Amino acid sequence: MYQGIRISGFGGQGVISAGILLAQAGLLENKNVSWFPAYGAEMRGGTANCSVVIASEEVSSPVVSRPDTVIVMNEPSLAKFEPLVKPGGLLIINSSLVNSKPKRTDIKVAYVPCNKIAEEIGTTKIANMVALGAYAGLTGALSVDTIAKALGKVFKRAKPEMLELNVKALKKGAETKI
Amino acid sequence: MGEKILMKGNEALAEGAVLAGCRFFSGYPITPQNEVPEYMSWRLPEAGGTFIQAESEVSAINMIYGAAATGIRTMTSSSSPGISLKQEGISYCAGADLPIFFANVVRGGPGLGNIAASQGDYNQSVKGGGHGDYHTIVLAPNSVDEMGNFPKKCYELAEKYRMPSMILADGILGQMMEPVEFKFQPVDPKSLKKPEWSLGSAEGRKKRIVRSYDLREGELEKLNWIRAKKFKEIEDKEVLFEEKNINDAQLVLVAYGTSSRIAAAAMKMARDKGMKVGLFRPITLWPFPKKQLAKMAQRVKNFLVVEMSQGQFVDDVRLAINGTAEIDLYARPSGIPNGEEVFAVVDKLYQSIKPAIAAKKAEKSKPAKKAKAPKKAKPTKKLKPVKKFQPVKKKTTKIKTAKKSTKKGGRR
Amino acid sequence: MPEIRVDETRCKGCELCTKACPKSCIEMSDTFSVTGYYPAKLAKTDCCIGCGLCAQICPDLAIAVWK
Amino acid sequence: MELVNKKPSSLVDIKMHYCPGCGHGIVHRLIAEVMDELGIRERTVGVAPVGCAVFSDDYFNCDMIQGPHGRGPAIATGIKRSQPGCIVFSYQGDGDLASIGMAETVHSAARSENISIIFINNAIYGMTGGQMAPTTLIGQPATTCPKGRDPKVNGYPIKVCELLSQLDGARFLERTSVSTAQGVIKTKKAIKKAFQNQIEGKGFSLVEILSMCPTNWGVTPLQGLKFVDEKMMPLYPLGVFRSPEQEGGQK
Repeated sequence: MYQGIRISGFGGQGVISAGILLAQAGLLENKNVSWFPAYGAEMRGGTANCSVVIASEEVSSPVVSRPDTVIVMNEPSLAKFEPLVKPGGLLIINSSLVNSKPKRTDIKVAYVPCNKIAEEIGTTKIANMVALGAYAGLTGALSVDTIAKALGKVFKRAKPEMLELNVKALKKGAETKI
Repeated sequence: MGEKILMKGNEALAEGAVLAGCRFFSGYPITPQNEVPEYMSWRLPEAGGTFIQAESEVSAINMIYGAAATGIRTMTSSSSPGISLKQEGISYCAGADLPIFFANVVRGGPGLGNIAASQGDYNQSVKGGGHGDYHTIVLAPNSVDEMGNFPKKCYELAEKYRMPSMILADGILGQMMEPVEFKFQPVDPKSLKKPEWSLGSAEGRKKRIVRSYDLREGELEKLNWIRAKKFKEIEDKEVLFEEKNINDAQLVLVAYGTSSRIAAAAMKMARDKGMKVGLFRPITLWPFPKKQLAKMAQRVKNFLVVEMSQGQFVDDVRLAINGTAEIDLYARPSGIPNGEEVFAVVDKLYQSIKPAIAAKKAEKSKPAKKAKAPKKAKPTKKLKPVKKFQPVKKKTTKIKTAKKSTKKGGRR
Repeated sequence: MPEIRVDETRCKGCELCTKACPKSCIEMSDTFSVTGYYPAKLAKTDCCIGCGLCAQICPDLAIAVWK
Repeated sequence: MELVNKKPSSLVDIKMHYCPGCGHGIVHRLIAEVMDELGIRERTVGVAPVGCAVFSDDYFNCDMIQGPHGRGPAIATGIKRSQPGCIVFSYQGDGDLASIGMAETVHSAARSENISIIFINNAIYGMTGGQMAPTTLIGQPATTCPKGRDPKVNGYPIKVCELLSQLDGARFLERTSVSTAQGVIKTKKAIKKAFQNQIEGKGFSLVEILSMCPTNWGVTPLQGLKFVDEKMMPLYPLGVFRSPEQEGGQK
């Protein structure tokens, strides 16, 4: 099993922490994992993205150049990352903020209104969790329960209510169908 | 011990140093190593140690010079431009035979360069670094786990030989998160014996001097000969390296640090296609695993060096192999290659050496028959003539300079 | 009547202009621009006196003052 | 109707990379306006620092050089002494100027180099991600003093204008702020004075500008304005600390 993932969006949309969460969840399932952020000026106000690898074998390169799955949370990310998805791979689009449609026909595309769903649950801050839930549901690479468990490890100082909202968002996202 | 924790490379490096007994850190912010001082700023006081954000790298390394002279385990870290600033002080520590430990989380250069990962500081690290006739022990981790476990090794080597030791990492190793398992018992600094040269209170003993000069006629040369002998001993005893799929390999990739991870990805793709490709990774860059490579070159006749610099590391490989095998270079000076592009080079190279491999096999089974060998082939054993190693071959050069626009921007 | 025109591609939604405006004419849009920020806008008619203080404090040269 | 505030031609008309509510953009515009008004764009050379404003070499529409961290005043000295007809300014942040570059700052002032230094004091390291600066306030948290600056551990903030005012070579020192529109207007006057002094050969000028860094302070841009006014100003009072007119005198 090998899953290379890229997550991209505006700084503040939680793409960096979503990536860490995936890696932590992978570790909880005794997988080999790595997480690598795009770091620097772009993380201040601009777009941010990170690479995550979850694999049963040793992780060789931590920089994912041909991701199996790409999650785009905003418009500019679609243009940047759509071309990278492996043929046959999965592209998850936050359709609340992304109006354009991907051009490629050799990949699977899931439209998830992450911000809208998150807002209905309580706060748009958890739009990233909806996307992660969709990822878990569509790929089966990780279970929502493990990601929920990882939440406590990654956000050590988060309030229980907030964690609960996160789990709700994950579960709602996992209902996504293509 | 035991538990696997998800950590950033820089944090693992800092925690590893603290667990190894470091109780003094001075540093200065520079991307991509900022997590080290940030982590130390709360972790060291918690462990009863001292953290100082110095006003500059020059100051930071001299704080280390002072603290290390008192015989405690210290650490400083920086990234390329900052390490350059520290070289004066590192040379002073080498001149004073002080065991210091520092880390360079390399970024693109020269100058301010950029903040992306690079291996451009290879020569600076393995050839001494500062002015004067000395070496630094250089360990090159290729995972967060090694980032966490190597500081202890660095302290032990530095103290055993009384000289600077360093970890040569890069922006990827510093910024990425992976599980780390600290595979040693935390070192209690109190359990470490104070060295016989350390400064402190001179009560009841003769005064001691820590200095890096000796102006007496002929004395410095004597001292440098003692160091030279020590360096020789280290080259004999302290070499570390890793091999993968070497036994049947016809082509061996040689890479260190992050490059070795990428080379491993390319190797895997090649193996999946049935190519006999192996990987050799020096872990100590100084001392360099010369003998191991030389020995391997008696059997393996093709090497491909992968490095994130213009061709610095390849020089050491060439020196080790000393003309007994062919060495190709795939270089990305301040660029980060991916497994696919390295595999493309491997594939091309492997196809080109295939006839030679086949011929060699044929020759082995029928030693009498002379194969369609190129002109200079010796009538006996080796079919493929041993050429003098050449600089970068055209075919690889082309690939290396293709595409890749490094994005402008980043923290400095 | 003076007015300000906000360049939505430059505005980063920092709101500094809303504080600088002596007449409190400026508010933030509730839809975000292509760059992902909620840009400033002249919210009230017959309000702007063209003093230009908003443009003084704007860090992004996003405000053009017309008189 | 007529456009009242034309963009200065001394600033390249591109989007700047600074975070929302950052003061750099304001000061960049002011320097450019001053260059326009004094008609010196074509003979000005600027020195870009290391830090967030490293990219200012892209933004100012005059000759620019970018040098090592903290060495701006030394680079400016080299340019000015070899090309005395040029107007030379060095643009620096607090880490660049008051930490690693303190020696260059003090000695260029001591030599009374005929240069203008624009010093942005936002009490934090921006580009590297919010570490403690030499101007970080007591109690103010930063990523290398997460519990707040403790004088016992981290020492006291450095007041650059006050410190330099002890030097005979420092001819013009003024501290201003860009946290209000009125402060911005005053800052422009100070920057203009610093450039005029240089044109008139009066020696070393430095303008210290209290500015916002909401991202690394962890506040909203509007709260950033408040932080400057309420937290920074009591420690860093605004005013003229030295001027060529009151030779040798102090505020």
